[in-house]
Amino acid sequence: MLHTVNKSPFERGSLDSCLRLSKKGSAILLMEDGVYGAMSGTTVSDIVANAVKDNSVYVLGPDMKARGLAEGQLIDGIKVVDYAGFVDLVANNDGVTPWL
Amino acid sequence: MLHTVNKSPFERGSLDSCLRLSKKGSAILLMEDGVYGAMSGTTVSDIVANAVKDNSVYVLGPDMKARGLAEGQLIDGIKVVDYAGFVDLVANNDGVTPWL
Amino acid sequence: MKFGILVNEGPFTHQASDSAYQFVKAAIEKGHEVPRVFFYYDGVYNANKLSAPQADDRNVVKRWSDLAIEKDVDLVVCVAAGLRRGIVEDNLMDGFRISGLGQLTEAAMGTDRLVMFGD
Amino acid sequence: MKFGILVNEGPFTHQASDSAYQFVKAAIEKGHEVPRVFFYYDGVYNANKLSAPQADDRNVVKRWSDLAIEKDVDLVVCVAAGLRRGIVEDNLMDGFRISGLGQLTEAAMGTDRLVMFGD
Amino acid sequence: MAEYNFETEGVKKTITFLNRKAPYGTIYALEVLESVLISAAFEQHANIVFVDDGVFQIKKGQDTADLEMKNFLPTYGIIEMEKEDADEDEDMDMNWRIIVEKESMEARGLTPDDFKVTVEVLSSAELADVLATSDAVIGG
Amino acid sequence: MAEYNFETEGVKKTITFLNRKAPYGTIYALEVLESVLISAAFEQHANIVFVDDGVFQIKKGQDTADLEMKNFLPTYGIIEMEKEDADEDEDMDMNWRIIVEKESMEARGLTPDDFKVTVEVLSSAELADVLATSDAVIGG
Repeated sequence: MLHTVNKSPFERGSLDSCLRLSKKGSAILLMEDGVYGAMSGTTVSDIVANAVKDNSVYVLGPDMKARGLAEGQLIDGIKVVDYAGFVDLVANNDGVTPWL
Repeated sequence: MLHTVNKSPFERGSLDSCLRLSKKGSAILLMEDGVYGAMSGTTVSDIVANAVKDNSVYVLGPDMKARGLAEGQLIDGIKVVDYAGFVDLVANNDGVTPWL
Repeated sequence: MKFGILVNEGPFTHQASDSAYQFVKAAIEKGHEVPRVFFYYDGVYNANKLSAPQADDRNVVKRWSDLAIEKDVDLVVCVAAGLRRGIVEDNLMDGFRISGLGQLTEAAMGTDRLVMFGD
Repeated sequence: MKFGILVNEGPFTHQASDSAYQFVKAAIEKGHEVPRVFFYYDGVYNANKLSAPQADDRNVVKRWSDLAIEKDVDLVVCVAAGLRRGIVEDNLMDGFRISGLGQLTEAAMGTDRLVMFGD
Repeated sequence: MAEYNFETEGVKKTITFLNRKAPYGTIYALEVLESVLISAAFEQHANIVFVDDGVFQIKKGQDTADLEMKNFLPTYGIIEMEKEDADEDEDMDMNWRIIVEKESMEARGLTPDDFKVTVEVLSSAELADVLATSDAVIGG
Repeated sequence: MAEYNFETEGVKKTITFLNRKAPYGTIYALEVLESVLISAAFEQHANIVFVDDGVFQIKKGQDTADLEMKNFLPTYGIIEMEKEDADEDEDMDMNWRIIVEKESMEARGLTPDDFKVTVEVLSSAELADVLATSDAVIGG
């Protein structure tokens, strides 16, 4: 199952709910304002770094670039994908759960 | 200054931001989905009960009723107002800061 | 006292427009003056005269229009926000008019309180 | 593979419609099929042909319309959500059609993946 | 651009409706119900799930008269009836579940008695299994 | 229904624009800028405040080309210029402040160097004073 999270983890509970209600080994894509969750050095970085241990965490590159976030700021283990990579994630997982 | 909070404190940071950025002695009105913050027995009740000590906290009655919340469930010290009371709060404070 | 009102969300999806309407009605009933309601962002959709809600639901667009006409409230739709979203003279409900953002600044300057409703 | 798409927010205010468009474009480029995009809730505003964004901004409504025509994507606006919000045949952009919610269920049933974009 | 015709004959999927938003502040709670009901016309399996503030959608005693807004609550009664009809009709292959997440419910000081409809209360881990085995998930 | 004419001659107010939302996920960041700029035409005092995810609005290096969305960032440069013009022009009674809340900035791992415009960094308590003395607050 692919889980998509499009909300900032500083303002909304979407990422928390996603992590609570996804099984270990899930694919999680941070997109739109959700990409802020991929940054190191913030108050939510530890939660996301922990999630990386048990899941495959991705971040949508075009959304990062739009918001001025550099790949050097990413939490270790998070993979950057473009829209083509997003499409592959949808195709290669057996469904999509949106955490909007 | 009257502060209006219309977001659920379970899902959004609006109430936290309001409490952090309002001066002691402010008037705070919980309205729309913000009324859930007025309920006792929840994970956010302590924060709101604390806010009641330093501020005048109000909740919009019609929004409570719509959501099936009873006055008996309210945190002590929170006052219920209707729209006429909301109007009075706006008139009697020297401005309105919206936490939307 | 004079209140200016800012509505930033459209009808139905968010409660903002409902809350603003109930507030304006209560303010006028208490003898206050509400010279202007300014519709910004998705708030411009409140002026879409093609809106036709189900019979068992409130008609948000018509309700604003009636209030404007009966209580002489100046309902202003932001021209830039409206153009972007396709709210223009062609589909503008009676009782609304389209104008610039300066009308919001004026409402902030010329009233005792500005009250904002949004998401 | 076949993808069904659900868009729940209007243009400009939320990124959902942009994200959905970029996803659909990428999916088609990769050889997948996107037979239907269903517009629900405020998503119906994506079909408002009166939308006229500034020259330096993208034209969300026209972009969907072009995609539908060029790539043969079935763009369906929910009739009930549209009526409530005033998106009807009168202001419907080319390339969109209005139909019932059953068309969403069908898209969930008849595709390999349903991908939702919203707020 | 042309109308697309899906082959849905004999297709049976499990659609999960993931309700995470409070009622009235936004309309999502109401409009998603319409999509739940329509899936019954296609005899699809459905999980109607209430998580986070979505659990407030089915709180008893909602009275919207003062707001002049449409009350969402009666529609949940219709959904419960649809479910009961499907459960009782042996010729009907349609399995509906109405599920509340325990953690969300408890964080908000609610118990199953607070709800307008009869619900299954599942732990986060149990609900994660339900989501993982859904064919399509529609959030609201 | 009729156009209302406000008496604004000689009126000088302090309008606070309270920006709390991240850019691009929603349009609020962009459209509020238009209302900030128009207030300059009326020579009003303004506090342009960035709190919560609003601090991301002025993060350097935004590049929206891949998204085909309008880049919000250049407009902040215009606002900074308007402020500088007003500061330098002794005949102009218009005081603008561009303010970031320290707590919001630090929680997001940002420093003043990350911002496109020069900002005043205020503590929550200091910012509470600014809000409390505003004549009107417009959230975005």
